[in-house]
Amino acid sequence: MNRNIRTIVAAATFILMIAALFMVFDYAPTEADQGIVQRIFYFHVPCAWVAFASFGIAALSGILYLWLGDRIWDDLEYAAAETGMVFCTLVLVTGSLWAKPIWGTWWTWDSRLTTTFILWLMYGGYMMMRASADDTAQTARFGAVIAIVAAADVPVVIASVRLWRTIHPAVIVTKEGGHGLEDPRMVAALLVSLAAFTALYGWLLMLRFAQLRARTRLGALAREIALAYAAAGDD
Amino acid sequence: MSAPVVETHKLSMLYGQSPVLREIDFKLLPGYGAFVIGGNGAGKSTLLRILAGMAAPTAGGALIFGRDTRRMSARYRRRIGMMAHQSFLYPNLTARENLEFYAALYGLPEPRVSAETWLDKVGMAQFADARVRAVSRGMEQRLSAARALIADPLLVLLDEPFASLDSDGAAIMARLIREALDRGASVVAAMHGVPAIAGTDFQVFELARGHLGPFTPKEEETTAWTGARIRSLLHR
Amino acid sequence: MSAPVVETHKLSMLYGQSPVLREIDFKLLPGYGAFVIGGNGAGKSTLLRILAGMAAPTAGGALIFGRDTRRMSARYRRRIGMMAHQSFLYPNLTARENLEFYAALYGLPEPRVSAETWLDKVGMAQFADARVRAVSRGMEQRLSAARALIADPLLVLLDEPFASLDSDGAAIMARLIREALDRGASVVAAMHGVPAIAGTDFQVFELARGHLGPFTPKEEETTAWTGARIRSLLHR
Amino acid sequence: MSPFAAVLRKDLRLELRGGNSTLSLVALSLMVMAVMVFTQAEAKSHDAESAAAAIWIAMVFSGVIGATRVLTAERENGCIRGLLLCPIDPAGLYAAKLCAAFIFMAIAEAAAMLMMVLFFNLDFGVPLLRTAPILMLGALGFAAAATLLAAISSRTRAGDMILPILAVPIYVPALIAGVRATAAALGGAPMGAIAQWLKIMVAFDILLVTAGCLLFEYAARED
Amino acid sequence: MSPFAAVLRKDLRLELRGGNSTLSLVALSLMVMAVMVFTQAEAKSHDAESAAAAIWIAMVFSGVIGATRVLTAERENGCIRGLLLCPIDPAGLYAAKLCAAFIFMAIAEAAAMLMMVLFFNLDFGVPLLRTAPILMLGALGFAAAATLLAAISSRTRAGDMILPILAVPIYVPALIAGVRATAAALGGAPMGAIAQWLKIMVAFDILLVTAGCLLFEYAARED
Ligand code: HEM
Ligand SMILES: Nc1ncnc2c1ncn2[C@@H]1O[C@H](COP(=O)(O)OP(=O)(O)OP(=O)(O)O)[C@@H](O)[C@H]1O
Ligand SMILES: Nc1ncnc2c1ncn2[C@@H]1O[C@H](COP(=O)(O)OP(=O)(O)OP(=O)(O)O)[C@@H](O)[C@H]1O
Ligand SMILES: [Mg+2]
Ligand SMILES: [Mg+2]
Repeated sequence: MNRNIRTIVAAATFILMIAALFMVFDYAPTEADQGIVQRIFYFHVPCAWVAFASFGIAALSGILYLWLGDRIWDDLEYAAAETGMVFCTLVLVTGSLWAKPIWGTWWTWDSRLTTTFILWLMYGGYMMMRASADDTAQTARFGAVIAIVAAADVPVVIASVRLWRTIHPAVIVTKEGGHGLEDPRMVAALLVSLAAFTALYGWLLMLRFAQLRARTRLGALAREIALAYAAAGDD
Repeated sequence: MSAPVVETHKLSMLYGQSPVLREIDFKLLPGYGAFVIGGNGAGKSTLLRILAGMAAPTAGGALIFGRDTRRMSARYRRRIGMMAHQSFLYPNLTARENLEFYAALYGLPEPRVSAETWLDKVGMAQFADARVRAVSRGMEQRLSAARALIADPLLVLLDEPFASLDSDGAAIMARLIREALDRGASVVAAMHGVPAIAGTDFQVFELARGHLGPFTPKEEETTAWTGARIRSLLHR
Repeated sequence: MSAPVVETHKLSMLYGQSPVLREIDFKLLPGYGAFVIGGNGAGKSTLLRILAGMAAPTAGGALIFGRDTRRMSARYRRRIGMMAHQSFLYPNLTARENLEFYAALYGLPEPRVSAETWLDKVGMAQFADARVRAVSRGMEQRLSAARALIADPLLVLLDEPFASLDSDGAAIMARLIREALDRGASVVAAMHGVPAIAGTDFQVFELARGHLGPFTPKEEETTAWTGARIRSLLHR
Repeated sequence: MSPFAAVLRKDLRLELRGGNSTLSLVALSLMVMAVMVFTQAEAKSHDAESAAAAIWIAMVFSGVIGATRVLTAERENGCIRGLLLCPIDPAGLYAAKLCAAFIFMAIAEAAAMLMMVLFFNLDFGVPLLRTAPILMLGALGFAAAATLLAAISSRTRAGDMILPILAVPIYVPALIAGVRATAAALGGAPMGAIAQWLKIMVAFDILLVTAGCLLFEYAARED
Repeated sequence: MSPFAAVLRKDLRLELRGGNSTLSLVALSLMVMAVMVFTQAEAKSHDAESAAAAIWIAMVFSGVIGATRVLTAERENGCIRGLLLCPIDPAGLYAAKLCAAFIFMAIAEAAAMLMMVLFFNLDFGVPLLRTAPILMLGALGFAAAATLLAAISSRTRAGDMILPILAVPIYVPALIAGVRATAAALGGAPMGAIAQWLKIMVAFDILLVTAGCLLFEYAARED
């Protein structure tokens, strides 16, 4: 069943990616003053948005886990946090790649960059905690708590360009309001690659989630067996 | 007859894969006492921790006053008094301060007064102002008992109450148990084959290989602590 | 006759102003055992701590192998095995790792081997790889005994060795004491009126009001732990 | 006496008993100050910015250690278990712990400010007064985050070290705002100018405190 | 196996048991760096001075935590007493503890160096190499002091928290020297220029280590 869904999503990802590549490198016009580098934009931004969404999902499923106590939510939370981590890393990488030619440095302590880095750190901490503790209900609760609190930074990252003096552009919604993408084809390209990355994300998430589910079920089964033996009376 | 205070259904506990408690079905009525006898590692403390809501069973469940131990609200926790291996006392506070503190947390009207009375009850009045860090082990045990009983709980859980108490201490402890029962409270106490207590309002259970069964006093069990057996061993 | 292993001269200990030990004169010969019986707060642990060199007496002094406990060099500490209220075991190390560690520190040739043998001796082989944090109290007590005895000390100091042990554990403990004595080691053990041990190679002392005197078994003392007395108390 | 009061009173009492946390927090911030100053000995004049930086660094570190302290105090003899057995709601417990941590930090902060004035030879006066509320807001928010997460870190095997990794990033947005505000205030900017920063900090404080009250139960529970 | 080796091995084992501790050390110094940078984000260009400041603060912090961990590990179940009962001379014990703390700090330092390079976008090269010995000297001295003091404080009622108080006055001179030296080295000063600072540090290290070996017995003994 959900294996089929996965294959479908995988196929969709593939097609959309092809489409996105075409749109980004052929269809969309080269930006006037930045030149070819600007095309990173079409990967950079979707990655960021996907990362945000993922962390959001993590936080929500964290809440659900604490509320309902069903391990499925914990698995979803863990999967989402990890996958989000992947895309957040991509944002940092693509951003740095972009920054070098444009700003002449890989990294600067601009507020947008900083807050993004922080976001990345927090979920790094989350994963460290999960790695260092063994897989118990307690660890799951801890994870949920961290995931929920950490999500608080996402809006800050989004707002950072507006809140603080920054060299990091705000195009989609400019400080004056209204978007600053001059050419409609750019918008199209952005939307397509956004769709592509969303599909990719969905696919990865499903994979990881399924894996974690399997692990949890395995654990549950092992417990079942042990309990059965216990009931039978031999160790 | 009144509703049971403690009621477990197929209560099972695993640590990792190794079973400690196996489908224990156990019931305790108000005003009755249960002594759980078992060897080292039998699972007595684990059982008590579960009943106190300090640990969640792997399977099955335990009801305290009809409420599942996994989600006990403050109202239910209020009625339980647990004396564990650890004393839960702050080493850097004095005996009195510790009891006062817990009395306050249990919402007693007069923390100071009840602290005093309980210091008397356990024969520690004289050491009321000694830091817990500086009292002897047996004294700490007595204070730990006072801490557990200070709020007149309706369910008293005692893990090795007689451990490292001298004869007076043991007498006091026994009296406290008696009082609790007379108050209408129920008592579950974990011990090592001692004491073999008769009496209609006591059930004595044996916890072995994860099963809780009726206790069949074997001679060397009941007299384990008396000179007799140990002498024979020392002079085999 | 051979030189005494333990010899105290007017040994006195004050905590603040309150005297715990008063001019204790006490002598113990190689291969002999002494049981120090006393109530809670009598000063047993304090006495043992002094003999182990963990605490300095306020007045008077104690000689171990003719050496003042205040300045015992490694050579002398090597010969002493102390089992205190605290187990001295690292909660995050396994039972085996703990014993191995101490074996190494006591300079035993084969730490791993002696750890194994002692795990067997105290019946903990099965839990060799369990973190000490995760073993039951009685098990920790057994490990603590193994830790104290692993280096075959010539002077064995045991503080409530039988506390929170089940009957098997008590039997093991008694056997270990016996072995130590047979080895020619001397044993000082602190307890609460139990066990009343006869035998030529045992002296039983009573520590009360800071004085160490010969022990006169009173009925309720020796049977404090048996059902008899507690039953009577529970049913008065 | 309410549970909250009881716990708080107990913590403060333990503190006075020689817990010395506050003192050592002061000492820690002293070290930070020293480092900050001596690195820039003749380099450049100690301006408002570096002063602000110094004091906030001091705060973060004292916060991390303070919060850890408040919760490790409960570990001896398994006292935290004893607390959780009591019929008190976790939120109250959290509030008490938060208060204790905040008080420790606040004192440390006060000391740090004094040192700052001396080290960076600023002059006492209105600007300095303006920084006080900023720092208190900062301390509160950080205490809130650190206390909640310390409940976790004090029981994961990674131990004390995982706390800063979790607590600091969560707090950084407010931290940045705070530093900017402090710098501005020290620079003599009027209250209005720093209002926007204060807004951010207040928002964060509210967020973190509520989160703490709601989540502490799950962070502290034993099973 | 010598007692020294046994104790050290045990400490490292416990440390690793603690769950990827090295990783969290890296993260720890990363935090310090981050805080430094954020707080100074727009204050000034990130020059040698602030880099030096950052790395030394990282050191102080990791040092305090490290040394404390090494000795608080001995407090549970009164293990320290068990150790002192063993026929090992306290100097050996101290050496082992010192080693553990030093390793702990050295790892943190190495990580911090890396971070520093990235964060303050310095370029790898001779100046950077020059700082390595300075930092190691610093770490050694601090570990020596902190371990000794942690031995005292881990038994005082203050518990671990008293450590910084004691560590400050003792260590500050070496701290200053180290900070200046690092700043100079990063500034590209030749080895000769920083020699004077190094001398001070070496002197301090020798002093502290010997003091530790001699005094540890009294610091740790019970009665
Ligand atoms: C490592 C460096 C960088 C990081 C961490 C970073 C981070 C982010 C993040 C998180 C977003 C999505 C947030 C949002 O859309 O509100 C974003 C969007 C964007 N980034 Fe970056 N970025 C970096 C470098 C750059 C560079 C060098 C440029 C080009 C000069 C750039 C241009 C953009 C644009 C145009 C957007 C979308 C417009 C908008 O969000 O309003 N970024 N960046
Ligand atoms: N936290 C834990 N993790 C893993 N195993 C545990 C844990 N606590 C207890 N155990 C195991 O469960 C078993 C029962 O432990 P428990 O403390 O309940 O025994 P007990 O009956 O109280 O023994 P004692 O009389 O010595 O106190 C032991 O084998 C112990 O190793
Ligand atoms: N560190 C200390 N500081 C102050 N007083 C102490 C200290 N340790 C023990 N005491 C006091 O000394 C007396 C004897 O203590 P000790 O622990 O030796 O008694 P004990 O015989 O071992 O009792 P128990 O059988 O309960 O262990 C007690 O009154 C105790 O309060
Ligand atoms: Mg037990
Ligand atoms: Mg004692």
